[in-house]
Amino acid sequence: MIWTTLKVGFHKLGTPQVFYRLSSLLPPWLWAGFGVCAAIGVYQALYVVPPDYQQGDSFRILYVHVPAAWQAMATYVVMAVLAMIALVWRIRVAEIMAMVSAPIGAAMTLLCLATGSIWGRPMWGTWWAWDARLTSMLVLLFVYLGIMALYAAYDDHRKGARVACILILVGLINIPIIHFSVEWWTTLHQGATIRFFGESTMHPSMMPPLVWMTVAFKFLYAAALLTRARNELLRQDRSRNWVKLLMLKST
Amino acid sequence: MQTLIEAHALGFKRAGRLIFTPTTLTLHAGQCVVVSGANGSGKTTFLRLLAGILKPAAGAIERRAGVNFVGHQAAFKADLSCLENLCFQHEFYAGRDAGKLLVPAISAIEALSQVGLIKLMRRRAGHLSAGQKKRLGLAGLLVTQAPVWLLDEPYASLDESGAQQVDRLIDQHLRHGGGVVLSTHRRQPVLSVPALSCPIAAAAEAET
Amino acid sequence: MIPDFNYAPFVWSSYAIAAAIIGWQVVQPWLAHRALRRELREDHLAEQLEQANDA
Amino acid sequence: MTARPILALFKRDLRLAARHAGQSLLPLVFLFAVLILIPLGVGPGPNLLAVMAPGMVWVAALLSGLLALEHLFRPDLEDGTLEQWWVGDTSVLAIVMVRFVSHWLITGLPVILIAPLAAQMLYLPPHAVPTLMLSLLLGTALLTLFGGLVAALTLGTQRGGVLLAILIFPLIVPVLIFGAGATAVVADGLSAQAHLGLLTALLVLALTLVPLATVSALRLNIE
Repeated sequence: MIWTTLKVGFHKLGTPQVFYRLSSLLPPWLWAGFGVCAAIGVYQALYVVPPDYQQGDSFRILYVHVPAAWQAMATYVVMAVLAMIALVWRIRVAEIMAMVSAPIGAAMTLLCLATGSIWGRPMWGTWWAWDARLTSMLVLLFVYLGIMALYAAYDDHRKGARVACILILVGLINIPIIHFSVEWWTTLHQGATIRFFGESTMHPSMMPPLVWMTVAFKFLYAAALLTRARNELLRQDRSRNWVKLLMLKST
Repeated sequence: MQTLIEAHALGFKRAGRLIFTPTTLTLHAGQCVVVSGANGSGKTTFLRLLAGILKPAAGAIERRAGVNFVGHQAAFKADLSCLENLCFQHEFYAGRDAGKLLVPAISAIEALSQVGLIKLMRRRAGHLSAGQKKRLGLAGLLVTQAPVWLLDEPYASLDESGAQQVDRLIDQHLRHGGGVVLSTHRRQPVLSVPALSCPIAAAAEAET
Repeated sequence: MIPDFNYAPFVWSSYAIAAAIIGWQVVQPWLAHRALRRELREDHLAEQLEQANDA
Repeated sequence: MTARPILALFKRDLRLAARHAGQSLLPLVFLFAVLILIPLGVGPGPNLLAVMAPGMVWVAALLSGLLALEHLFRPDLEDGTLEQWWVGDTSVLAIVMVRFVSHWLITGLPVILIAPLAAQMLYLPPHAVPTLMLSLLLGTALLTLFGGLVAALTLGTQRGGVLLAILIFPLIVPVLIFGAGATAVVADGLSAQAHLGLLTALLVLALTLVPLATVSALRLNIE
């Protein structure tokens, strides 16, 4: 019984009007969640945590750089799952959500590259190094841009979305390959110092702001995803009556 | 009756050979001239010579008023919406100082509603059907104040109501003191003022 | 109130870039929504103009 | 001949470029693709890359410029707007100049603005970056002018792409030599007055002659 209600719910979620209501109700809470967590995280990162004995205060960039990196990769995974659903079950909402995730993922990747490059300047003496992690992150940015460009190139948004979803899946396979192929270079980038599972070499007192900021970025992604998806849905259905009634009524 | 265009023994050479016997045409205000001739006899080339797109290989032409040419393809950017295309058209020809019509140019939205394209205002010109593109070309004429209209196959891909609309617009233009030169195949213009004819004959073989 | 960090320019520029990029994620949907609403309203007016012409 | 038609054309070109941003940013993305491939191909060693940096940035900039030349006049020919340039008394020379300026702004300027980032990725010594940007300023303008002329010449052929690349090759060789030379010389600490001077002379020559030639080439090809 539960399975059937779940299945019906899953498919009902796909109808535009239902999704529209959902993507109108949730975002305010998600934006609020983001605001709270980010405020706490930034406060702790800048005011509470003592400076690092080696890096001084420049390590505080970690609280923006690392969550952005994690979010960039997490967004791609979520996008790939959405793309899979969109391709297999042809659910339009999944297509929209996948397409709308690309700009957010690209923004996170850009943020990661920018903050990493700024952090690298005092620490390694150079803005950029052809290092394994940096290069694969840069390639990830190009994959995101490619997906956005491919989707934008099609006038027929359903076909464009399907084509871009295939590119997403291709990218999903390609990214670990790139990561390991560039791994063999002498890597300047520090090893994985933050391991949730293994023993983390970071001082425990530095941990809380990172947790807050990571959660904040998750809220950010969810809120931005649903808000953008709602806009894209309205844009695609703008010639339909339900959109016209909605948009003109609530002036 | 003010003369708008005076073309004397106009000819054009392609690969060194005259395409049609040099033709003379004088267009006065309030006149509509139908350029007639077999397929491929050079009607379009003649119109493009009048418009100034092609340099005449023979004869001379004197334009005493602004000209507007609508070819087979309505000249619009496919990526811009109908409204944007018309606004550009108005802006681009607004700078023209050669003799203007007395009637002020109407706004883009006004022009679109006159040719029945108002609902497609926001749609990209590339997504229009052939008939709709032709109507957009006509709307382009309304938006500029060029006294002389040079229309190549204005009735092509238009249904009967569209063709009647073209006739109405031409009538209105003639009443405002404009002049029209058009080429057409089957559908002859039905106007209040009878249209004159300007035959285009194939070039005599001897002429090189 | 503003703590003085060593490497301050690097830290503050990083946070500024973060604020800018995250800010854009907040602002962009709002702008897009407003633009779409304006466009739909214009189309609505155009249709009314159309009915007025036909009537 | 008032300025209103020229402004209208300029605004339309920019609006069109914004409308399909993917296509207008293609040169920029291609530039980065080439710049990423070089270290992947050659190896990440900073000193090796520093030696190659001026030449590589310049070759990448010129090749990416070639991609955009196809969209200079061909779209206008295909949708019938090109012949409208001669209807009416707006001088076609002015229209062609506007098209060159808007094309340079869309494809050339971003390459110049992104050059410092590209130079940094190839470890170009920082003091050479201003010269790189200045030489690229002249180079991209020259590329737009020569490219425009060749695009107008090959307008009559169906797929001008290949022919365009071959025809423009001899025209961009001096631009590459002086441009990359200027940056390399400055990277070694010498002055690049000679290179930049010659490049500017070439630009002035092109600015006067190329638009005229382009107008007649266009008129030939719209028959």
